[in-house]
Amino acid sequence: MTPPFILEIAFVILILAIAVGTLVARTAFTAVLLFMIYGLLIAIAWVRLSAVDVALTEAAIGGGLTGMLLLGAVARLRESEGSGEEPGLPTLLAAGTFCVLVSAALGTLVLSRPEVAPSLAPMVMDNLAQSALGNPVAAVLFVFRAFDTLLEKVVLLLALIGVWSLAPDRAWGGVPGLRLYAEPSSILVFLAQLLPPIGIMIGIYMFWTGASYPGGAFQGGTVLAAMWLLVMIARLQPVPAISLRRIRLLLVVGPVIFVAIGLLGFVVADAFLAYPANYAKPLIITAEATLTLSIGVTLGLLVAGPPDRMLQP
Amino acid sequence: MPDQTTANGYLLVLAIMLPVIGILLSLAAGGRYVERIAMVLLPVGLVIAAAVFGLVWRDQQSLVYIVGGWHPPLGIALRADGISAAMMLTTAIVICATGLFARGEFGQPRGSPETRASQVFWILLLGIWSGLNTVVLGDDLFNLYVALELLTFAAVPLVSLKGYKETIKAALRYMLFALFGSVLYLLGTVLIYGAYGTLDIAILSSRVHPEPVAWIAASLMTMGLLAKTALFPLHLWLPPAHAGAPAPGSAVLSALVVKGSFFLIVRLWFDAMPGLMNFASGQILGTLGGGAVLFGSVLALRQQRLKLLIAYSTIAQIGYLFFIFPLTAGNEPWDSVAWTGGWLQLFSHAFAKASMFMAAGLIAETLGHDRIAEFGGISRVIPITVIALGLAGLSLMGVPPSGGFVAKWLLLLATVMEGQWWWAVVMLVGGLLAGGYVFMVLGKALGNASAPLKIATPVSRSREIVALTLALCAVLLGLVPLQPSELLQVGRPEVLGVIAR
Amino acid sequence: MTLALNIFTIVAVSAGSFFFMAGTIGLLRFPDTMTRLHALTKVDNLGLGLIVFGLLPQAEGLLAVLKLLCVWIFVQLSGAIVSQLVAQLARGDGQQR
Amino acid sequence: MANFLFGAAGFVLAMVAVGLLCVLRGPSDTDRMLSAQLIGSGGVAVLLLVATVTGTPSIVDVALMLALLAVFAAVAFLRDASSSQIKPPNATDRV
Amino acid sequence: MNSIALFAYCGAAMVGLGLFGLITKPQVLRKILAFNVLGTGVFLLFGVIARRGAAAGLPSDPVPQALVITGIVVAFSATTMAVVLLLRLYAETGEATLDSDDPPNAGTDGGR
Repeated sequence: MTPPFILEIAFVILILAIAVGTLVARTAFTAVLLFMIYGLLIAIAWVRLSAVDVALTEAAIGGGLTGMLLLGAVARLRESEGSGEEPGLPTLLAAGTFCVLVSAALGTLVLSRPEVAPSLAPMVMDNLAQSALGNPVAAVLFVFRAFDTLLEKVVLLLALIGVWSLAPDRAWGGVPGLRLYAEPSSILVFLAQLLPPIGIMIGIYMFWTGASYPGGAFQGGTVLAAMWLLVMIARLQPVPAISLRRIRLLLVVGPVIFVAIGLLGFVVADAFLAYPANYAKPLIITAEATLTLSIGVTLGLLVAGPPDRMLQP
Repeated sequence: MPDQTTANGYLLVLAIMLPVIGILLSLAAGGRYVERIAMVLLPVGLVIAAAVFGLVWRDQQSLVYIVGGWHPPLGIALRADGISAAMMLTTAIVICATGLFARGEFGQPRGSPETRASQVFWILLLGIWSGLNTVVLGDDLFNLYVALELLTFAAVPLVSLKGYKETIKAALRYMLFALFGSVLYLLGTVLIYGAYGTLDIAILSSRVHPEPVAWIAASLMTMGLLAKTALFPLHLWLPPAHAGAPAPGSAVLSALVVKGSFFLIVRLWFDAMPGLMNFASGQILGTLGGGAVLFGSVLALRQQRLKLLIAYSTIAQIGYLFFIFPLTAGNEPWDSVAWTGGWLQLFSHAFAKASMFMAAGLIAETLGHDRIAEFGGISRVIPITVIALGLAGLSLMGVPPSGGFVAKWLLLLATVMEGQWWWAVVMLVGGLLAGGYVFMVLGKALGNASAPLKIATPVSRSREIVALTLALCAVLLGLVPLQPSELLQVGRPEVLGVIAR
Repeated sequence: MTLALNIFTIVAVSAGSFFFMAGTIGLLRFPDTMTRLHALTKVDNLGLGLIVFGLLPQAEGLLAVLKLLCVWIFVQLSGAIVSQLVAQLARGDGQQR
Repeated sequence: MANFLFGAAGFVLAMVAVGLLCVLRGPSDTDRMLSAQLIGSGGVAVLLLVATVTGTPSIVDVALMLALLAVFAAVAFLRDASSSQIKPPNATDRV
Repeated sequence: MNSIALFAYCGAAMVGLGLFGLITKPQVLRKILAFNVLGTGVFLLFGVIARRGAAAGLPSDPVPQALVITGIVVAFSATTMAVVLLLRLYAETGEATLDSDDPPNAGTDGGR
């Protein structure tokens, strides 16, 4: 056993301890806080697994947006999470047995094929030059399996529609009930002025570097969403009504352009979502740039929640 | 030799992208345009589905499309075989009918500001359509996962569209069951990729062998999909969810959405892992189905409210579908009567159940409630609706002439041929119970009013006709010949008999 | 030269780690929120700061150096903000009125 | 050098584990938040060390992301802490 | 036992923990957290498979990585939707659990 490995054992134990803590913590607040730390450690775990693209995504989502969403939820539940009725001992035992069995099966199965692990990595690398991208993960997301990515954007928009659908009838088209600072202190205002320009630069950097190095539209969009939420809760920018035409256009511009480029493939590149050889890179960058924007707006509005009032404060 | 894109394969892409384009345009345009966009796209989608159905039938050959020109295992393929083509057409018909029916409920009057339900409903309807088309056409397990999520994210808000607290609770419970289901499905997908290095169903069918990893993956995925299909004993979420949605929503949820995950179970066991199907696994799935038939029917009999009764009947009718698994043993499962019978049950139930929920919605609008005991005299007021309810009920019971009859007859025949009489007993009891609850409703509806009926809201004749048309579709399915259908066998791999041995 | 830089790295990172320990112990042992806040800022300022400075000689290229500095600035910022706001909260007068 | 940096990463990680105890102990939510903040800084430090050891500059991007969003999470926490302890001036703002 | 195996066990244990929480915890918020623990467990297992498939000069198979990124997006969307449903339920009923099972009487006023 090498020292780094002992370190990793300790790290894994830490992760599992936090996972347990999340489930058994006494108050909802502690549980959520532990969950945020959990997200941070999972990001480190992805780094250890040499999946930096995933680490970036997990850091952006798990460390930032999920935390904000859940903290907001806890504040609204006002600690009256309710204890509920714990299920009886037989149920607990049955569920426990089931879960232990699943874990044991997974633990043995994932490692049961040590000879030659199947992998699509060689095939990705063979076709990487043709994909016009340098980052293999981005090539899978935007070229080889672009169809998944396109549908995933639709899932994101449908989730937003689902969130909006929970608005009261009278508030439809109104302003999301994002919790704001009642009266932002000067330091918060300072922060909300200073951070977004840097954040937006980082967001653009994430998307731009994503073509060749780890990063991409989703990671960039998440940063944009976080910055937007920051200026909103500091009251530097009003929370927009969801019926605003420009908001709606921002939401769909990325997916629309992606679909349009996909359909263009029918005409100029003999398949849906195929890119013509000489224009692949500019087309993908265009799609990614607009997607970054749309993802940012979608994620921001997802966290902002359903509209709950008509007039802006 | 990998599959190539076939002529007209582009239709498959259009079938999925058309609703997606509709969603994007609706979001951007808003207001009254949302309904109009749906009204334009629904017939176009129906034509596409009919074209795919016609091509598969004519050529007796699957349509395939390689997305982006990247062949599996690196890329994603779409494939329309016999069952997907039939499923696509059924979906398109039910969705279009639902669209026509819903105009009365979610139409946006000229000049009024946009309202929540009317905006959301049409977008969700398109979302469900796109999700279902992807589910039946997808040939990649992860692509199918995204499709399943698309379906869930469109279905859950439909449940809570009315915004009452009961429906919120039902939607939340549905959401949690659905998440449980999709995670288990994804877990199985992960194991499969780890063991076989691909997620493409066509490639998997020749790589998967009966071994622990395949068994565990298949069990996890099946369990997840069962939760989404609401098969007994994972059905708890369904009755409040389907009964609480607005009538057109219930129609789509009960007729189509639960079938999406069932379709994937069939894909999994017959297409992706054909070597795994054996007597024991078939018996287990069949037993759960049998439990659903008995349990759902008995509970349906005890309901006092029409929508809940129909929802419990859905649980029972889903149970029949699972008799496909024990009854199609042998080398060429799709050559058997049970294969055809099972699918006919799915299609006829889709039409009948959509029709019943619409009829229930119309009755509830007319009376202002849906308490069965107070239905007396309703047949004089809305006779067409009651006829639709009756015809659809006949199909559920399996009385000739109806699609339900042919389906159940073929399944019964299969029990005799396979010598598995126990399923026949369950089916007969289920049929009797279905007769019980259908006649309970019809008896009240055809009876006289104890007091003069108070009409809450008059309903339009055209909506009644939509419900009747769907019921007639269910009945007309009874005209198909009583033998294994050739269409439903299109695209079944011929080598499969060898592997299954 | 390399040796000197390496020694610098080792010294700075060790010192940074020490402040991490000091801060953590402070968080554990100090009696009230205000003093714990003090412990936290020590970690953010000195702990992470020293580690960042220790790693600077090992960074390759200007962009890498810039990114490292950015990380430090962000953590400084969040430390400062949290301190200010938490202090207001802990004093009990809440937001500025 | 690599072993030393690894050791430092391990040490900081151990401090993170101790910080976790502080999260569990509290006693007030603000104390818990402070501990979480400390853990955040620790995580960033670990990532920077690992990035240097393994010579993977893109890991610094992960640290950058975490640091940026840590500010964001802190603001979110204080928003909720302040609104639950202090009545807002006009209640109509947050329904 | 190596580092890959270690993370495989970690992922497997997280799946078990998450499943247990999702099934047994009565509070919806905890169920949502458990779902996320479960989800990250599944993703981590996929990451292990990707790492194990390192080839062609890549430290990790990029296909599972891309799928995990898509999965994280979907899981986040699911979390927001579940949280918003929970908050609405709480606003309507003051409950944040699902166990008090009043008989389903959805659509009390009929079909509309």
